Formats: sequence, C-alpha cells, structure tokens
Amino acid sequence: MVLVALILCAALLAIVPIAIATGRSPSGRIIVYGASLVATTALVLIALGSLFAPPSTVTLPLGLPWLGAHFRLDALSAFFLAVVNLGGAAASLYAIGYGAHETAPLRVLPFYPAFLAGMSLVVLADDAFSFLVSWEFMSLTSWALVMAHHRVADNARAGYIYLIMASAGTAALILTFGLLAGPEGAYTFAQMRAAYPEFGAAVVLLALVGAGSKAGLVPLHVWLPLAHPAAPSHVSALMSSVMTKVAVYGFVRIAFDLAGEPAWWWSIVVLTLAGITTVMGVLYALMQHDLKRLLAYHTVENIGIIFIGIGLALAFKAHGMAAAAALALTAGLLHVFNHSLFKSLLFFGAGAVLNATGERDMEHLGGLIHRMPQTAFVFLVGCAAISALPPLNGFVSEWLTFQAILLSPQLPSWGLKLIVPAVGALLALSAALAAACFVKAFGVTFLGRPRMPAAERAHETDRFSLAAMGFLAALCLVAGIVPGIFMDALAPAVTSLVGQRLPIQTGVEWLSIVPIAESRSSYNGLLVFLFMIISGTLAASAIHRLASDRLRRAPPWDCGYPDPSPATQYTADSFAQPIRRVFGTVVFRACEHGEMPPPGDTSPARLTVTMRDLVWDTLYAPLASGVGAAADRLNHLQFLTIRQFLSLVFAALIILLLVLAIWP
Amino acid sequence: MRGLTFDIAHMLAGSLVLISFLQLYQDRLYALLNVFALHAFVLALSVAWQAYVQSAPHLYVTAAIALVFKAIIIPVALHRIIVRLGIHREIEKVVGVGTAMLIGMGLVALSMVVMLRVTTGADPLAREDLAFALSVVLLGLLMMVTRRNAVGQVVGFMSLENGLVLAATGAKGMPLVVEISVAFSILIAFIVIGIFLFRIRERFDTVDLQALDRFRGERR
Amino acid sequence: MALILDLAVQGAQMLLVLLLAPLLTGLTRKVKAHLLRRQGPPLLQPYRDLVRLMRKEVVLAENASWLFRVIPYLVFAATWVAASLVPTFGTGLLFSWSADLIAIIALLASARFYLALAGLDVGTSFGGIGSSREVMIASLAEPAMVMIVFTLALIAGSTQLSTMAAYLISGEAGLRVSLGLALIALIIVAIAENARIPVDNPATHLELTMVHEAMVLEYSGRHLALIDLAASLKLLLYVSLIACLFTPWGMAAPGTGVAALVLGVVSYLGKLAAGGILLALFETSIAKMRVFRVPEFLGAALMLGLLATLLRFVSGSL
Amino acid sequence: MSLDAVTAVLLIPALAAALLALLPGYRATARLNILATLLTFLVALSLLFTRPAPGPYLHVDDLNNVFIVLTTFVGFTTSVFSASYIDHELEIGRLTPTFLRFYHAMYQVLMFAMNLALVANNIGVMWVAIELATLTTVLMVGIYRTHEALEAAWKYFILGSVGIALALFGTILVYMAARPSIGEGLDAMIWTTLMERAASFDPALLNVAFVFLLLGYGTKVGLAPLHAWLPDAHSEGPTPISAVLSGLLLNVALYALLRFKMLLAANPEALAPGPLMVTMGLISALFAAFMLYRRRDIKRMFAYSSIEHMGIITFAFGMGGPLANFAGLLHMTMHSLTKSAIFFAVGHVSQVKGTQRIADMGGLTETHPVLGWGLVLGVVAIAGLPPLGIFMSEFLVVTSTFARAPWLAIILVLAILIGLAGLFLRLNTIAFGEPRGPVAEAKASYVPMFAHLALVLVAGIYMPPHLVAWFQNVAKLLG
Repeated sequence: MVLVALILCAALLAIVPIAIATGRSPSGRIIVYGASLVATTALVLIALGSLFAPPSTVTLPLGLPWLGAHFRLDALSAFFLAVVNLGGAAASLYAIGYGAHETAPLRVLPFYPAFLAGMSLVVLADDAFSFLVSWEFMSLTSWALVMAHHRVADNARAGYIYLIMASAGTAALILTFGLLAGPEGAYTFAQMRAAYPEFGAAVVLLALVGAGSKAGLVPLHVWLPLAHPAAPSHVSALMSSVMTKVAVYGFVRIAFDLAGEPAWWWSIVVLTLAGITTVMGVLYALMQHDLKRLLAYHTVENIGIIFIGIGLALAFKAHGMAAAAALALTAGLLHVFNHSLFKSLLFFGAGAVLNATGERDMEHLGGLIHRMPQTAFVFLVGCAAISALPPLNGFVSEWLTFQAILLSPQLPSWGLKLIVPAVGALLALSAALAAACFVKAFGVTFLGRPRMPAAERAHETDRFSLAAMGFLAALCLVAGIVPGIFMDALAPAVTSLVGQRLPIQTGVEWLSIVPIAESRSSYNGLLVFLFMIISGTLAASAIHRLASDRLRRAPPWDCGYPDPSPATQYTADSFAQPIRRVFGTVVFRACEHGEMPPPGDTSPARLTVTMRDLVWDTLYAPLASGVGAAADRLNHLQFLTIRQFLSLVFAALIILLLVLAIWP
Repeated sequence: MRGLTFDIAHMLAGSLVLISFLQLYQDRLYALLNVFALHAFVLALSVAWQAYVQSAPHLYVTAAIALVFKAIIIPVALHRIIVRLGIHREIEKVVGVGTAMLIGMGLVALSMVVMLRVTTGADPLAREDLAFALSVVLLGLLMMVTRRNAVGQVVGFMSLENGLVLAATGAKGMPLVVEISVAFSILIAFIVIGIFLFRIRERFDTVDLQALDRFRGERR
Repeated sequence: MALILDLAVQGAQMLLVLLLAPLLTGLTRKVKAHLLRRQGPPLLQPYRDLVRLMRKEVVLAENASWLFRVIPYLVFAATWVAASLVPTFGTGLLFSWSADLIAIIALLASARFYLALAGLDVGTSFGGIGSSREVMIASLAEPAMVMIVFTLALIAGSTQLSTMAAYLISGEAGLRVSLGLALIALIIVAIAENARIPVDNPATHLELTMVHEAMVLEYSGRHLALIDLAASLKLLLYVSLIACLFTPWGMAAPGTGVAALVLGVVSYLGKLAAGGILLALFETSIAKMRVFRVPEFLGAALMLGLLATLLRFVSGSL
Repeated sequence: MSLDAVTAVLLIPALAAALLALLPGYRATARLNILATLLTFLVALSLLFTRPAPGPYLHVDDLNNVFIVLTTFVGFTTSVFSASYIDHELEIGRLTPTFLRFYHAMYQVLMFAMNLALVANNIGVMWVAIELATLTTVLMVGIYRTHEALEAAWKYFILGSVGIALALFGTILVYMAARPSIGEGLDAMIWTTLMERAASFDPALLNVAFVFLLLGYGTKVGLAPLHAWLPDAHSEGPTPISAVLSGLLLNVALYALLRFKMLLAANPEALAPGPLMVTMGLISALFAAFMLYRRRDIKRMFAYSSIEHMGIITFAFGMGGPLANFAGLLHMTMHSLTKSAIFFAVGHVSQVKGTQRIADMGGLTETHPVLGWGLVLGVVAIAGLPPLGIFMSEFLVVTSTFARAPWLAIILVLAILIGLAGLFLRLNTIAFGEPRGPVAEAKASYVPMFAHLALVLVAGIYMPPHLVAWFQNVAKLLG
C-alpha cells in the first residue's frame, strides 16, 4: 500500500518538469492542476483503503547511505494522508478555475505539485532523516509559493520571516531526533520506539517548539498571518488548512508514538500554550480588516483547539485513563479533519472575492451577495461551520472537546485540576469570539452595500471554483450530520496511540454519537438537522397559508438623515470596536484617540486607533535588534589594518602556547 | 669534546636570539638592514657548525645558501630599493621600544618553558636548538606586528624564516628537501616582495602600510 | 404503544411551548404596567399583535438580499427546536437524548448568528450598531453559559438535560455552593440573552441604546411576527430552563400516568407565572446600564461560572 | 618514478603551465586550459579504479582518492567557466592580453600545486606544494592591479606566509618527534611510515607540533582569528580564482590538517586535538554568521559563508566519532561543489550587473531567470536546506553531537540559523523585488553551475556505495 502511495508522490513530483515546460501556455495550468487533482484523489482513496489495514512499510535505497529511507503507512499516517490529499484535491479543482488570473504562472505551477508531494511524504516518512527532508522540502516549496508575488514588498518580507521560522522549527526537530536517536544514530522510528528515551521531557518540549512553530502556536505564530495571505489563494488554503495539520501530525507522532510514556506535567505546558493560542488567535483575527489575514489568524485559533484536544489526551494517557485519552484524541483529530474542510472552503471564498474585485481589504467590499450569490451561500456555510453552529461539523468536534474537558476532574494532579477548567473557559470564550469574527467577515464582505466601485463591478467566479467550494460545503454538512462514521474511521489511529478507542458509534441507534459510556450524554446531528428542517417548513407553510404574501420594496429607515452614502455602514473596524474595547485594551494595548476640529471648522474629525502586537514587540523585535547590534559590533573586524590582523594571529599563537605550557 | 661542541652551538643560537632583540630595537631602515645581514651571517655560522657536528655535508650547502642569499644579496638589493624609493627616513614603530623589549622577553621565556617541558626525551642539543628557534620565530613575528613600514615587515618575515632554518638544522638528519624548500621560498618571497614594492611604489608613492590600509575593501 | 405516548408528550410539549410564549411576555408587560401604577395592555395583547403582523404586508428594504427573507424562518426554527428540548412539565422527552444542553446553547448561538447577519444585511448603521453590540454581549454571555453547563454536568454526571433534571428531582444533589453560584450566573445570562432591562430595553426604539431591536429594525409584517415569537420563545426557554434545573419539583417522571402529567403542567404554569412576575419586579427596580458597563456585568457571570466549575473540579462535595 | 596515473596527474598541469606561458592569443589558450584540466580529471578518475602502490614521495589512499577526483573535477568545471568569464573580462578591458598568458599559466601551476599537495606522501613535499599554491593565488588575486586588489594580495601574502612558516615549524617538530623511533633521513618524513609507528612518538612534542600545524594550516583553511585574508582575496581576485580558492584550496589545507589529526589519533597518549578544533570551529562559524549581515559586496559575503562552513567542518572533525567524521568529509565535498557553483553564478551576476555591490543589483529572477534561480538554488543549498546534500552532513553533525554535548550542538545550530538568516536577507534583495541594474542578457555558460548543483542534489538523496565505503573507513581512521 505504501509503495503505491510513494509512486503517486513520485508522480506528483514528475508533474514539476511538465509544469516548467508548459507553464506559460494557458493549457499548462489545466494540465498541472488536472494531473495533481487525479494524483491527490488517488492518494485519498489509498489512504481511506489503508485506514483499517495493518501498517505496511518499505525501505528505499535513498536517504542516509547506511540506513536507507523508510516509509510506513499505518492508521495515523493514513488518516493524515487522507486529510492532506483531500485538501490537495479540493485546492487543485479550485485552482483550475482560479489559476487563470495568475500573473506569474511559472512561479506557481512548478512548486504546487512539489508542495503536495512534500506534505504527503512527511506523513509517510518512517525515519528521522526522510521525515526532516520532506518536512523542510514542504517548507521550501511553500516559501517559493509565498514568494510568487515577490514584487510586493511585504510579500518578500513575509517570505523571509517564514523561511527563518521554518528553519528554526526544523533545527528544533533535528535536536529532537538527535535526542531520540542517541549518539550512535538509531534514526529509524522503529529503533526510536524500541529505545526508551530518558530525556522524554526535552524531546516533547523541542517537538512542541519545532512542530508548534509550523502549526502556529502563539509565541511562534508570527510568520503565519504574514505568509499565508501572501501566497495565491489556493496555496494559502493549502498552507492554512493542510500544512498546519502536517505539523500537528509531526507533534502527535513524536509525543504519542516515539517519546514513550508521557510525564504528567507535559500536558500542562501543551494545554496552557493551546489555551493562550485559541484566545489570542481569535482576538488577532477580530482586529483584522484584510480577509485573508483574518482567516490566517483564525487558523491559529483552530490549531489551539486541536492542541487542547491533544493536551488533554496527553494528560489522560499520563494517568492511564485510556478511554478518556481516546475521547480527547478523537476530538483533536476530528477537529483536524473538520478544520481542513471549512478553512479551505473559506480561503477559496476569499480567493473568489479577490479574483472578482481585486481587493482583499474588507473596508472596500460589501454587497457581494447580490453579485456573487453562489459564492456567498457557500461562504456562509463555511462561516457557520467554523463558528461551531449545530448542524455543521465545527460543532461536533467542539462538543467532543467539551465532553473530554468534563471528564478531567478524575485527574489526580492538582495542576491539571486548575488548568483544565481555565482552558475550558478559554475554549468557550474563543468559540463565541469566533462566531463574532465570522459575522464580521461575512457581514462586512457580502452583506450591506458595496463600499467601493470595485465591489460593484464584481462578478460570479468560474464553475470549477464553485464546484470545489460546493463539494467542501457538502462535506461539512455530511460530517456534521453523521459524525459517527468519521469517528469510527479515527478509531484505529487512536487505538495505536493511546491503546483504547471510543465505543462503536455507527452501532448507536439513530446515528447519534456517545462519547463515553459513563458520561451518558449523546448528540445526534441528523435529528437536530431534521428537527430544524421540519419546524422551518412547518412555520413557512403555516405563514404561507394564513399570513398575507404581499411584499413592497422601499428605502431603508435612515432616521430622517438624507445621506445614503455607503460610508454610513458599519465597517470591519467599527464592528470590532466594542470587542476591542473589552479585550483589546488588555491584549493589544489598544487606545483610540479622536481629534475633533475646533467648533465652526468644517474639517472632518479624525479617530486613530493604535494597537501593538505584544508578541512581536517582546520576543522578535529584541531578537532582531540583538543580532543587528552584534553584527555591527563584529563588523569592525572587517576593517582592521594588516598589522592588527597579524596581532590577532600572534595572540592566537600565544594563547595556545600558554594553554600548552600550563595544562597537560 | 661533546661539551665544547654543545657550548659553541649553544652560543651561536643564543647570539641569534640576541640579534633578533637588536633588530627589534632598530628604528632606522639602514641600521635594520645591517643588523639583519649580521643575523643571517650568524645563522650561516651556526648551520655550518651544526654541519660540522653532525658531519652532514648537505648542511654546508644550506649554510652557503643562507650566507650568500640572506647575508649578502638580499640586504644589498633592499638597500638599492630603499635608495630608489628614497624612504631612508625615520621608521616610526607602532609600539614603543620599551614595551617591545618587554614583550620580547616574555616571548623568549614562553618558548623556553614550552619547548623544554615538551622535549624532555630528546637529546639536549636538539632541545636547546628548538627553544632558541621558537624564540627567534616569535621575535620575528613580534617585529612584523610592531612595524608600520612594508620593508620592516618583510625583514621581520625574513628573520622569522631564519628561525625556521635554525630549527630545521637543529633536527639531525632532516633531509635536504627542507633546506631547499626554505631557500626556495625565500627566493620566491623576495621576488614577489620586490615586484610588489615596485608596484606599490609605482601606484601610490609610498611604502607606508597606512597608505595601503585606506584602500581596504568595502570602506565603512 | 409507549412510543406513541412519548411522541404525544413531545408533540404536546412543542405545542404548549409555542402557545405559552406570547402569554409570558404579555404577563410580564402587564405586571410591569401595574407596578408602574398604570393599566397596561391586556394579557392577550401579544397574540393580537402577532395576528395583526401576520396580515400586514412586508415592507422590504431595497438592498435586502434573499438571506434577509430566509433568516426569520431560520431563527424561529432554531429557537423552537431549542425550546422544545427543555423539559417543562415532564422529564422523559423522546428527543432529549438527541441534543444535550451544549447543543441547545449552540442552537441559540446560531439563531443569534443569523440575526446579527440580518442586521448587517440592509447596510444602514442601526443594523450595524445592533449586531456589533449583540455580538459583544454574546462573546461574554456564551462562555458564562458554558461554564454553568460544566458545573451542572459535573454535579449530575451528564450534559443531557433530562438526566440532569431527573438527578436534581431525586434531591441527591442537596444544597451546594456551586449550584447557588450557577443559579445567579444563569439569571444574569438569561437577562443579557433576552435583552431585558439592565442590558437592553425591550420596549424602547431609541436608536442609540437598543441592541436586539436595532437588528430587527428593518423587519415588518410576517417576518417581524416570526422574530417576535422567536424572542418570546427564547424568554420562555430560559425561564423553563431555570425552573427545570433549580425548582424541578412537580415535574412528571418518564412513563408515569396522565395524572402526573396534568400535575406537571399545573406546576409548570405556576412556575412560569412566578418567573414572569419576578422578572417584571426586577426590571422595574433597576435602570438600564451604559453599553460599556455591560461587559463588567457579564464578566461577573463568567467569573461566577468559572468559580463554580473550579469548585466542582477541586472537591466532590462543594 | 614510473609513469603511472599518480605522476600523470602532476605532469599534465605542469606541462600545460609551461605551454600556456608561451602561447599568445585568447581562444587557443582557453581551450588548451580546458583540455589540460579535462585530461587531469580523466586521469584522476582512472585513479579511482587502479590504485598504484604508495611510493616514497607520492601515494594514494582512501582519503585523498576522493579529494583528487573532486579537485580535478572542480578545476575542470572552473576552467570551462573561466573561459567565458575571461572572454568577457577581455572585452571590458579589465584584463590585458599579456596578463592573460600569465593567468592561464598560473592557473595550471595552481592545479599542479594542489594535486601535488594531495598525493604527497612526504609531509615536507606537502608543505612545499601548499606554499606554492599560496604564492600562485597571491599573484592571481593581485592580477587586476587595482588598489583594492593589491591591498588584498599584500594582506594575503603576509598572513599566508606567516601561516606557512608556522606550519613548517610544526612539520619540523613532527620530524623531531618521529626521529627517535624511525631514525633520521628521508623516511622520517614519509607519512605512511609515520602512521605505522605513530604510537611510539613522544606525545608532548606531537601536541606542540599539532598546535603549530593547526595555526599554520588553519590560516590557509580560514578559521576565525586567522581568516582576515580570505574575504578580501575572494572579492578582489577574478571569480574563477575565488571559486578555486573557496572550493579547493580551503579543502586542501583542511586535508593537510586531517593528515596530522590522523597522526595524533594513532598515538593514544597525545592530547585529543578535539577540543582545540571544536572551539576554533565554533568561533569561526558563529563569527562568520554574524559578519554576513553588514556585507555590501556579494563575493565577500560568500567568502564569509565559506569561513562559516569551514568552521562547521572543523567542528565536525573536532567532535570525532564515525558519524561526525563521515559528516565532515561529506560536508567538505558538498561545500566545495556548492560554493564553486555559487561563485560561478556570482561571477556572471557581477558581469551582467557590472558591479559587485549588492545595493546596485536586484530582481535577478525577473531579469535573468535562469541565472537568478541558479543563484537561489545555490544559496538554498549552502544554507543547508534539505533536498540538497549539505543538510545531510549538518543533520548528522548536530544529531550525533546533541546526544553527547548538548550545549555545543545548540551553539552550532544557532550559528547555522544566524548564517541562514543573513544569507536570505541579502538574497531577498538580489534575486527578488524590483529589478535594479542593467538587464542586458548574460552571454554565460550555465553548464558548470547546474552540473555542480545537480551533483549536490543527487548526493542529498542518494549516495553511491563506493563513496560511502571510502568515507566510512576514513572516518574510522580519523578517530
């Protein structure tokens, strides 16, 4: 099975030269994206096929000479392979239509299939070297894609920061594998599993830094909202919804599979980071008025939710509560799947809006629902799903995470007893804020009146994009209605990691899902959906028969004030102003400063809002200035005279001779 | 007899170190060249004496090369160059004479300590030779560091090479290959320096290294 | 046979909830009027308003999209489903295991989500004011509600409402500090969610102060009827939630005879009336807060909820 | 000495040097130059299969076998590159025809000197060869006769000669240590005999010798306190020479240092040279990484990058152990291939843009796509990003060191990251962004550059078993 998967990855890589050859011609786009669509769908089928099959391994003569490259397709990698390639297939389908507007095709087409292949290879790798090669190959190709529109200054800066953070992450992972492999270099995962690593804590912390920086945990997230919007939309969809999941896979594989028995305090670190990430992510998102940056920041929040699930699973596993650990891990992994669906959908929508209007800034959009009805509907389904509204899939994984939190009072350690409720509160707070954020995103972009002529001239996107978005929306609904199937698909992966699984969901009558026997609570997506449909049609038919159906159009009530200019509408900033006053003053030191013109003067009043990104100011700015200062001080050494260089050599000789004279 | 030969070799090597100190002291170019000539002459004597002691004929060739090239041809050539360049004026050294001497003393002490501690096993003649050779090398280096003038640096480099020749002859049975190579390198070095000096002279009318330093790459 | 009886009970519950909702709103207005020494509209006035609105024509803004016309049905459907899942007179509801308390909160959140979107659709500043303030209030009310659910779930051992009610009826819980805190928090959240006096004035149409009314400013005719009915349904839902969780006596256990059901209905009506009167009393005794003091008010609810959950986490008995 | 492959490797460049010194005209000499280096490369390739017995002066064993092939191969590709480069230099008049003959002759003498240093069995002959190589490169660096070139050449000469003198003193000390057990005369200088009887030498003398050798040959390798000549020599000399300097001469000097490290490894009581090399390696890696940031000249920047990589390699050999040594050897090969490819690209870039100042060049991937992406690939390779070979050696060094000495590994990783950040900071302005500087199409041969990068890419994924076997048993020898 894994060999077939590898062949398909090789096929994806084979598309690269074709892309370079046919890049300029319009047919090139269709060939490349069509071929990657076929390859990724095949990979999805293989992944689904091997979800329940026993793990298959293969060793190729590549990679480290005496070791060879090991690849393995077990339940966990099968699930993530399916998630990666499902996102890839949707993005390829979408790109067939969206790619037509690409200004520099030769900078995007060759790297796109390579990026897909890189991600799939990371999930299949079974030894440290091939894992890191494919991991960094994934970052390299995505860096090239982020640099596709390098003429824009802050894209180049985003690409630069992204590559530095990615390399720092890889360095942390190299150190992790250094610890796991030990001095004699036992690099295959099988050897690592056998050898019991005594520095388990250091391994997990380094893995948290390495994988966390790629996933976007808060202190390490700064590159994500810069890099994701800079890439073309179908690539930023892939990066946000799929690449971050590969990072989650990296952490899960190391923390659960390779690092041996977890200590209880590991989960405290993961949970605190995850809690902060959820709230900070959504608060950042609320303050944005660039649609794609908003979605990128929101990815940070969802990564936090996933890591809450994983942190809880670590805590339960440390205390031997296998059933609860199975529940928490299933919640985390299900949210991986759900998030990859609706985040790709939302990014596709943002791409369609960008194509139609040429604008990313929500302040210049508005009223697109009249001009792009299908995109609006599908985008609405995406927004509802991400805000965890019941019939859709967002709610299911959040519900499971809440159930997992409810099981944690049985944890003996005091630290966890205090942290888990706090994390539960943060999760609830971020869910509510997410709903607010996506009311703003959908409302300001699609509803109301167009604020700029560009929004007025918008037109519906092509059918390929709509097909991709429709497919993902339908999948969101299906995952929301019958979550049992997807939870059972996760069972083999969860059993391999925590040794136990959730009760069989499809067996439960009426397709509802039951987290754990003793919690006796259950949720039935299908019934809730049917209930809403029935009551809705009941009300509609009652009104249709009893009430009058007369309807008249009239100008909206404007309180007698005659100026109908679109500027009177609420903009993204004004919509977020109440929440900014509640949370922003603490988190971003937001302060509003209004200058009123002197009485009688007709010049407009000015309201300026200043916010500071505390993470950047406290962590990255000093780091950058430190390196700059050191570089300046050392730079003088370049301009010494020959005599001074000679005295350097002389001093080195004398020191060494002194060492020899004194020491042995 | 063994005592006498050892004493003479010891005396010659010691005098070589003394002359290196003298070179440090000189602050005019002419005097520096004369002292260097003396330095090379004493080296030739000690090599010849080593040749006699080790009864190794090839060392005589080295002594001859040292005498002819380093004692006679090079100082004369440098004299003519200085005359042509018209720079036989005062050399201002970077480090004062007193401190240079002090550092020189420290260096000799260091080389004594290092060499004697290390070569406990070898025979006394070789140990002495190596210790003196190392101190001559270090003094040569010190001279290069304290000189501002290109010619001064070259002379410092030459005295450093003399130290090497002293060490090489001290090691009994070192095949001739080494001598030729050292001589070979002096020859080439000298020619290159000459070309450079002319070119430097031609280019910007001075031999002072400071003038050269203004053209360091990537001025700040 | 039992299935039909359960279906009947569930159907009765859905109808009962629908009918009683306008009555509760009418009762509150009536009591408030009397407290202010004025006559006030008759008890059945809300029913007449609904019928009147049904017959009037819908005046739609030029800019309103298809979403604007669909949202009333969505809001009504979500609120009605949520209301029909909260046990009123009997605990053994047929569909209670299909959605637990978290699902009910999520249904209310989706209703609020669509209503906020409706506010933004027309493109005037009033809709914007309403939606942004509603969303700010929700961003604090919802986590407080989730914390209350945590507390109750930890006491009753499950998030299913019917199991919670059954456990609380059995009286094993007894008097607990966390239950008290949860009650206060739930009352604060109920007031905020239903746009009652301290948070928002349901009666006024003064643009700058209203929150809920601002979102529905543009609705008229049958759409406005649906939204008003949904609003009163939501009020009924919260009152019956408080009644079912904190004063569960008199509710009919599942599968008991018709007599118990009748007793359940009677006790439920009593509780409803008491709730309405208490709400009217509270509203007349307090003035409306400034918009940006509401976050402290709701912050208190969130802190109480978190404290209650912490107590439950830390020790079994508290 | 029979005319076997080893002597042929030396004879061809010597003859070519003599011939080239006489022939006027550009077209013929350039082609002869390429032919000579090609012949040497083919002979060196034949050495891979038939390996002559070690003679008193010349010998071929596992270690220098690979390096001879590498040196001759890079020499050949550089000569191909220099053909088109010099053609352009002649056009713009920076190089007069009289100096051209001198340039080609010196190129071949340099090749002769490096090959001699690699195959020399006698440590004295090795020293002479390296001295000759230094002197030829000094002359080549000064060939443009601009002020900066002269200053760079003069600085290179002084520092190089001092370094070489120290190395000679070290060689003498080694001879002194070997004399009591092996006896006087020639065979006390033969490396193979030294290796056999290394255990019986006087360890204390060996330590002092190694200190002098480390400082002597270290100057030629460009380790931190002794590096001053390297950046100026690279940026002022003609680019083919920078490529040869950075790609090969540093390797040859480090190869010489390895020879003596083997000697010390064979003698148990001698103090382990490890800590010495580790400290110098770390200092130069960290120092060079920081120096990348404020560079304004593109060739000087890559010179500092060479210092950083030499630091990493010395660190790897300092740590010792089979994994780290294997990584060091691999890194030497990969670095010379990548760095010479980068200098090929940089050569053409500076010709196309007419300047070496980074501020005056920009948007290369827009104006010259092939050259631009070649440079990007080169920088990606040198920064140690995975699909290319250098990542494998850095991976091995860091993982094998982290388990034993965590703090050292962390400092090394820090140096690599800071270096990477500096390089990409400059690459962003050179290869991307608004195009700056002339956009005339470059008449350049990209074949050598992409050949090197292809080799590095292949080595990153698949390593031929023979090469691996050689590296592994040399790694064991290195101790």
